Amino acid sequence: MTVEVSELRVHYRTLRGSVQALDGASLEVGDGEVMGVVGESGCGKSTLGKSLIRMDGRMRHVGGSVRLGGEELPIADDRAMQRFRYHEVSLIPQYAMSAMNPTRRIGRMIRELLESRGVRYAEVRRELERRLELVGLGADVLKRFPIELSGGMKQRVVLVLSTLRDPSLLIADEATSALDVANQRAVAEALVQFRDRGFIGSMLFITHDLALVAQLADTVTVMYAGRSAESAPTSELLRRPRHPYTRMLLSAVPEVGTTIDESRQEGIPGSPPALLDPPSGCRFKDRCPLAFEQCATRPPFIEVASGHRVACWKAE
Amino acid sequence: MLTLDRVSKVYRVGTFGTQPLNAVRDVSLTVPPGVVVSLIGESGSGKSTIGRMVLRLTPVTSGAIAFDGRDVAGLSGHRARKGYYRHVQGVFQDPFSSFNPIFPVDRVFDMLRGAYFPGLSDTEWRASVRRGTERVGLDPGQVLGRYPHQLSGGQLQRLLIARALTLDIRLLVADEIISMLDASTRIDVLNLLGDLRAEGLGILFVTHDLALGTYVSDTTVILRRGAVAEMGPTRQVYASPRHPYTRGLLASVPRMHRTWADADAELDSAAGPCPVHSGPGTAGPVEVGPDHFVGCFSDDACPE
Amino acid sequence: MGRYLGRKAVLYALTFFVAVTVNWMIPRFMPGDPVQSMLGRASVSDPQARAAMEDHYARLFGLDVPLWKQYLGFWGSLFQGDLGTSVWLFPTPVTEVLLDAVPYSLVLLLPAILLSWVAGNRFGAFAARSRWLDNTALPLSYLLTATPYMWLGVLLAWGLGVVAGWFPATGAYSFALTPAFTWAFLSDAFAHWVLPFLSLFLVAFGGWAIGMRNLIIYELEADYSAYLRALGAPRRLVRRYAFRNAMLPQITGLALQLGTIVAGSLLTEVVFAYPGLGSLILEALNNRDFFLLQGAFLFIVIGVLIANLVVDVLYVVVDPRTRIQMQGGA
Amino acid sequence: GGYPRAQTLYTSGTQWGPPSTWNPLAKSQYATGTVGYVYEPLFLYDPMKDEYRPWLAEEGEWTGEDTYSLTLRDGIEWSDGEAFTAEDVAYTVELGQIDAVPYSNLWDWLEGVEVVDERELEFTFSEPRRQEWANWLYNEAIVPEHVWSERSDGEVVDSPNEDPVGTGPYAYESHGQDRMVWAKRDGWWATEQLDLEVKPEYIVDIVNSTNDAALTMLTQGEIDLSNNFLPGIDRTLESSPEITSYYDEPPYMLSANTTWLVPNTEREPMDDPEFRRALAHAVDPQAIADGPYGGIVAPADPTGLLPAWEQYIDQDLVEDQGFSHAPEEARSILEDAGYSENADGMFTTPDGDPIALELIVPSGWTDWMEAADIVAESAAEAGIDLTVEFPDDAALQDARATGDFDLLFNNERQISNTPWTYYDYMFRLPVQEQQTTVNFGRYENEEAWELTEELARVDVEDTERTAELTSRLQEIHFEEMPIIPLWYNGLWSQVNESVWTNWPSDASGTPHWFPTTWRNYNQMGAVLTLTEIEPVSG
Amino acid sequence: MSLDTAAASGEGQGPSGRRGRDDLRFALRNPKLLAGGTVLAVLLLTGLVGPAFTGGAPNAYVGPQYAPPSGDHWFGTTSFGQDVFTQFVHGLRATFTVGALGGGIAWVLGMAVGFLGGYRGGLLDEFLNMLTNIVLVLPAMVVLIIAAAYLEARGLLVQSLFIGLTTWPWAARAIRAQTFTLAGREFVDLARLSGRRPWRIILREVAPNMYSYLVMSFILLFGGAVLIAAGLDFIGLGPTEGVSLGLMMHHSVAWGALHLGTWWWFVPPGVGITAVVGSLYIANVGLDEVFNPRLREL
Ligand SMILES: Nc1ncnc2c1ncn2[C@@H]1O[C@H](COP(=O)(O)OP(=O)(O)OP(=O)(O)O)[C@@H](O)[C@H]1O
Ligand SMILES: Nc1ncnc2c1ncn2[C@@H]1O[C@H](COP(=O)(O)OP(=O)(O)OP(=O)(O)O)[C@@H](O)[C@H]1O
Ligand SMILES: [Mg+2]
Ligand SMILES: [Mg+2]
Repeated sequence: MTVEVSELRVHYRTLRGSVQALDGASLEVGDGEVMGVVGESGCGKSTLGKSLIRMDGRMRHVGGSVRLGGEELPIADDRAMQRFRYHEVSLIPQYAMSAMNPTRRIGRMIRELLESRGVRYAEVRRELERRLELVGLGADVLKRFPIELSGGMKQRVVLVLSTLRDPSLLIADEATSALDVANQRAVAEALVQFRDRGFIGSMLFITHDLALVAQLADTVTVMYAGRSAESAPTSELLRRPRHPYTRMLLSAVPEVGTTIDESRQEGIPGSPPALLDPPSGCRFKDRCPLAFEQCATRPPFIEVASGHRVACWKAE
Repeated sequence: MLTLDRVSKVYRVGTFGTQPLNAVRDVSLTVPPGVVVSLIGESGSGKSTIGRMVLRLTPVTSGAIAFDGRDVAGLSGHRARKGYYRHVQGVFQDPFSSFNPIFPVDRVFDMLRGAYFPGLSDTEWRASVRRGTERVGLDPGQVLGRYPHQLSGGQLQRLLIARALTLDIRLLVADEIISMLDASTRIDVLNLLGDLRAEGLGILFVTHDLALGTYVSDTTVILRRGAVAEMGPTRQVYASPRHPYTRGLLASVPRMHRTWADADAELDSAAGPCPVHSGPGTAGPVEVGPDHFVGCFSDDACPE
Repeated sequence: MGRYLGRKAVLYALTFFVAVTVNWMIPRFMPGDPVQSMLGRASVSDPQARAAMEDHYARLFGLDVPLWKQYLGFWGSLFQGDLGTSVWLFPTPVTEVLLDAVPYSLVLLLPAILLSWVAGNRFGAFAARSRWLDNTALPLSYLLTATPYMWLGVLLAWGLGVVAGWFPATGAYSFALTPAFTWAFLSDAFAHWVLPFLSLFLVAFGGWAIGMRNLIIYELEADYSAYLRALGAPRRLVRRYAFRNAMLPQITGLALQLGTIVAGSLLTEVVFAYPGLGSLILEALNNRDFFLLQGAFLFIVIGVLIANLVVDVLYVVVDPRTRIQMQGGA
Repeated sequence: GGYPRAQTLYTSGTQWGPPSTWNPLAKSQYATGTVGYVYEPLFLYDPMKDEYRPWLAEEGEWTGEDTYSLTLRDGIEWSDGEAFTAEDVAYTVELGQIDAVPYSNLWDWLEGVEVVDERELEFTFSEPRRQEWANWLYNEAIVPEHVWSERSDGEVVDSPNEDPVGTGPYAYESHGQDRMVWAKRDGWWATEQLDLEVKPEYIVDIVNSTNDAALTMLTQGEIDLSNNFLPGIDRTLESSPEITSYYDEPPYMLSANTTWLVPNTEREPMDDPEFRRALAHAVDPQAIADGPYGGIVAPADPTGLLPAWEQYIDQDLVEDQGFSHAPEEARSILEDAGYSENADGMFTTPDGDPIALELIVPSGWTDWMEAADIVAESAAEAGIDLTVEFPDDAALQDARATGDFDLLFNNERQISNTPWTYYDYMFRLPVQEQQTTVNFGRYENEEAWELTEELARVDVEDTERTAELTSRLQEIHFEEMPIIPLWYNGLWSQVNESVWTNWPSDASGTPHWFPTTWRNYNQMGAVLTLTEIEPVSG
Repeated sequence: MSLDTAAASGEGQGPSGRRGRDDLRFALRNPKLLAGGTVLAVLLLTGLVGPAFTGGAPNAYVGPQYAPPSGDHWFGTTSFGQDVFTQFVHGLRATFTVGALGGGIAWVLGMAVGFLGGYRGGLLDEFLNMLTNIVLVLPAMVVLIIAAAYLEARGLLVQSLFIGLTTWPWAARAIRAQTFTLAGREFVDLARLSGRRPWRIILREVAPNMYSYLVMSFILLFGGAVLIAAGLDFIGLGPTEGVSLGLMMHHSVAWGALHLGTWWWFVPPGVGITAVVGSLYIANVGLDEVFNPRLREL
């Protein structure tokens, strides 16, 4: 099912005022598509992910909407969202290492979770074991405690558990960041495989690793300071980035094998704006080499080529 | 300048320290001036332990670490240690926890003053701190006097390097100094390291990220379970990795312009037998090319 | 697991050794002479007759040999379960005196400890449920833990005992009864038990409630709770998990608090003239009966150590983390 | 099974720990009533009438200067059915040969005992200490030879004697942590021979936990007779009609012993009789009786002799030389003796040294602690600098025994058949390194000690000679003031009459025995109280 | 009071957050801290200046016996005619003294052992840990009863000392754990690399980072010391001279106040202790909420 996030604005309440962590994020994920969401730390990636499934007490939905297969998700209404969670929208958290109750055997925890959501464990048991096998785990992990598994195994168990109800939308927030490269690859490939087999509808793959996105995402959304900056099919984005931020971000990532002596790469000068009281207009303007007067107004997030949207006055 | 000769580290863990844990095994390497040596390996492979041993934060179990030919472990007494730290300094992974959160960032400088520059007047000292800060590309007015949480990770890491530069250091141990940073700031810090190298600083650069390892380093050391799997000039190790472990690592690194499947295919072609056991059968790594050493394939591909 | 428990056992053995040694030392290096105090009560006025008796008893209690011999002898007889003879209740062996008193203390302590633990934990978990509850229940619990055991005892004895007359305020059972398995006796013993139990229970209850409340908040913020909630698990399940996990530190807490509660029970027994170890210790003190005092102390220490060991074992059983770490896994 | 309330007497105030021995020789330990209820002495001494009541003995008589002959009652049986004979008495006396037996000093002046026949014995003395002998005769209980002779010397003293076989009206029923229960026994000899019958079927003696608990139980009718010291009892006595004591007005209680202020006569300036006399005039016992005691004790006679010895108090002497609270008098005594006041109005010694005395009282003995404060205050009034210290009891006992103190309170001597016990305490010589029972002030006066020794030898019937000697002793006391009598401690005794009535009181028509269960008081007739009380519902 | 809880909640001090100022702001808004602090301050003030106002010795007989509270004697009088209020005020002072001294001694010991063990690690740590555990398992109160029973002179100081000597372990344990994590932090390594001496590092780098935690330990130790002292006093093992709230209870019960219905004699000391300790505890939760962001918004 397609997911449409339009102009989503979610703020954090703090003593010092509201942090405008998400202030006009838009994206569209087609059915069966994996969308990578990238951006600097603090640009609101996790906030976006959380907003789509469960907002915590300090988050406030200020505006914008989320549609899942045409139906509006009641993201601000904790109770109404309950119906969608897990069955429709699911999550692989970054903290997979600690996502499972440390004192319950994994199988039992899964059973209790499923039954509390009205699913008979016995009915899905076989499927569960099959999927575990798909990610290279034996059924015996169900009899173990989380602490008995390595990080990569835990991440995979969480992957299987989160997708067991075949959710239409899966949010994977930094799902592989804590793993070493070999495990990262295994989990990422498993995710793609699950999508291919139809266990997962669409997927938002949140990460700060552009190279990883390049490996598995169909489309990419680049976020900056709570807003979508650019969104395009992966190869398009890598080859023809339109937003100056995207371009600078790409040029700051050295490829394996390049050395400083061959090609010195440069970072983005300055740092992202504080979201407590962000500047008006384009939020990137202070760091942007192309900035001009018009940047004082907020650039719209418009389509500049098929499936390629950019929020920049200078992007053609 | 810095040489490690068959250095091993055994941690004692478990009840009453009864269980030995071989964190580092027989590692030998050198860091000459103006050279960046990267230590690369997965989590727990002993990278940090090596760094800490060089910094004398952890005692060596066996083997010798020498700086300018003087045994580092033999430096006894507060004075000798102070003398060592004048030339050898470290920067660590987490910029936030490298600063005492409740004091302004200047404190990292001030700590040095007491030990190394007791004679300096306030103005002289402030000037030297400013100079150091500017040298790492920071605006002293913007960073000094601030609290750690008010600065970005990149700024903090640079401050820490600046701190080290206040002394006349010749060797910097950089332990994963970029892994907590954003892509865009990483490159700045790496560039800074490159500049320092050009000024003749020797750097022991610890990382688990291969892509970044290649960017600055001259020599790459791939560690596996505490032992050297492969070691050689960076270019060569990446171009023709001999150890299956190195190859596996390279194949798993996500790259922007090449898929995993392609990488697998490419790397598969370069396979070969364990040079240690097919060759002279010594215990240590075997030289397979100019300055290119490969350790025993151990466990998976090697009978041993 | 074996190694972990082995380590614990070594610790407890050492503790026991230290306890015994300290226990042996204190009375011997402090003023006061048990024989004198024993004879102080005998109305023997003639100095010579008294001197003869002193000799006799000093020999009897083994106080006439060098200290190191006394110390070794102390260990020797300890291993034979012989804690010496009570001075105050001469010639009853200390062990016998203690065994007579211990049931009373246990009857008071065990329910108080266990019930307060269970109820306090439940209440604490319950209080963490809402802000309002939290803001009322929490200060109350704090006041309860801040209440000195004996004062609560005094208040209860006065309010419910003397003024209201609902419960007898002293003793373990009516003097008109002899212990027997009859309804009359049991209900009477129960009525006597209520107030001392209550004062122990309430104070401990407050402590557990607070502990649980803090822990459960901590657990509810833990990653696994967040994950469960994100997957739409009902509050009930999340709370159940949080509660269960919060119980684990409370188990260790139980071991740590045992000493305090035992001390509290001593005070309570004194207030209610309940014939347990507390009353015994007080009397032993007043009568300089250092054999009895040592015995009582050892009894308590051994009790606390055993309880600790039980808790330790229990902990290993209920918390897979410790168990697996001990097997050298993960 | 239970003990029917109407037939059971509940007592408390004697047993301070679970009953642990029923051995009458374990004088400090034996369960309340072991002597009196089970074991009985040869005579009872009634201090109210100063009269000896033949008990197991039928009569006793000094047949010569150094010989005493004793006749036993006929037809007394031990509770196991064996006959009570002269052998038992001789055996009991012989036990004194064992060092650890409390009356081992008997054999210092007793030479031998001879069984004449079943009921007759003859005692020969190396030194006929008649008062002390009388004391022995009523104080010590006779034990059955047929049971005890099987025991070793050690066992005689240390055996708990769990199954006591006695001649008395009660038998062991049961005991627990907090109680001792006696049951009435059939076939007590006195029922037949003296027409005496103890009324309670059961006596439950309650182990004291605290006086407070006893007070609660007394007012709730759970205790019939409480011999606890119950502070504030005066208020209860006034407000609750069912709770009574011997007198119905202050001091409510009979007197049991005297509390003295004991100066250490080895220390300056307490070595000066004048100073001690001044001190005696300085203290204010009335304030103590009214203050901390709320009137339940009475200030002592200047002689300190208990009311029971009233006949021996030389009133003229008291009139003449006695003392009372008179700070001015105290000052003038001091001035006359060469002491002088310093700038603060405090006295210094004739040598000009400052005087700073310390009165020690065991910590926790609240009434005494309060009393000590009063003493300090009144001493200050008379210009004597006196501070109060509350060391731990054990520490105090050490200090007391070794003479390492200035002043302390003491009340070691109870009421007895003779003022000899009183003066024995005051004047006993020689002073030893450790003074554990008597003469803590280490006062040395050969004359007084000789008089005391002589008093010991006077026949108890010879009241005239006794009075003569005591009068002389009182004179020395007043002149030298080795101890300063303060107040009479009560024979704490309060009863709740809701179950048992006809308790001893000073009213006419009531019995006049001591209403107490304290040790050694049964021998003074307290046991007879049990034959007098009446159940309310009966 | 569960100590583990404190340990568990104390650990959440990340380097993030705008510490100092924020803390103050939270502190001023925290009702628990305010309420606890106010009660405590009032009591402390009463204990400090009260004796000067009530005048006279606490044990002096100043009035009628058994007088119920009235204008003359706010809290009534004892069975001796002592003014309960005067005693109460002096007792409060003693209570604070014992708390501060006993708690303080335990605190210092706990810190010494905790810092040393946590920072140095190794055999020394093993040993200290062992010691800590031993003292921890021994029931402090019982040890104190035994020790106090044999003490010749019992005063506030000795009592505090003994309490301090027996109650430090849990603080040491908690401080050790904290130190252990902090000592692993990189700024400590950096301080080492800066040629600092261990004790300076502990005092200047490690300790300031746990100040909230140290404050809370002190509070808990203070409260514990007060309660233990009250317990000892109550069974008659308190200071042999002077007044304390525990001794007041002891005397009131010993002199039959319970039965005689002179509630004004035994209620105030208990209320005093409960108020002191309770307000401390409640202020402590307040502090915890202030210092520990996790608890802030709940
Ligand atoms: N609970 C909160 N209260 C206040 N501000 C918050 C909270 N959580 C996040 N923020 C702020 O909201 C912004 C977005 O945070 P978010 O976690 O979504 O970033 P992110 O893109 O996921 O970053 P990272 O890559 O570091 O995970 C940040 O500026 C962050 O400081
Ligand atoms: N102080 C210590 N005591 C015991 N074992 C230790 C200690 N420090 C490290 N180790 C162990 O030594 C091994 C090597 O650790 P080290 O920190 O050097 O690894 P690393 O390569 O730096 O890993 P990472 O990438 O996670 O930082 C690990 O197994 C680790 O658990
Ligand atoms: Mg994030
Ligand atoms: Mg590391």
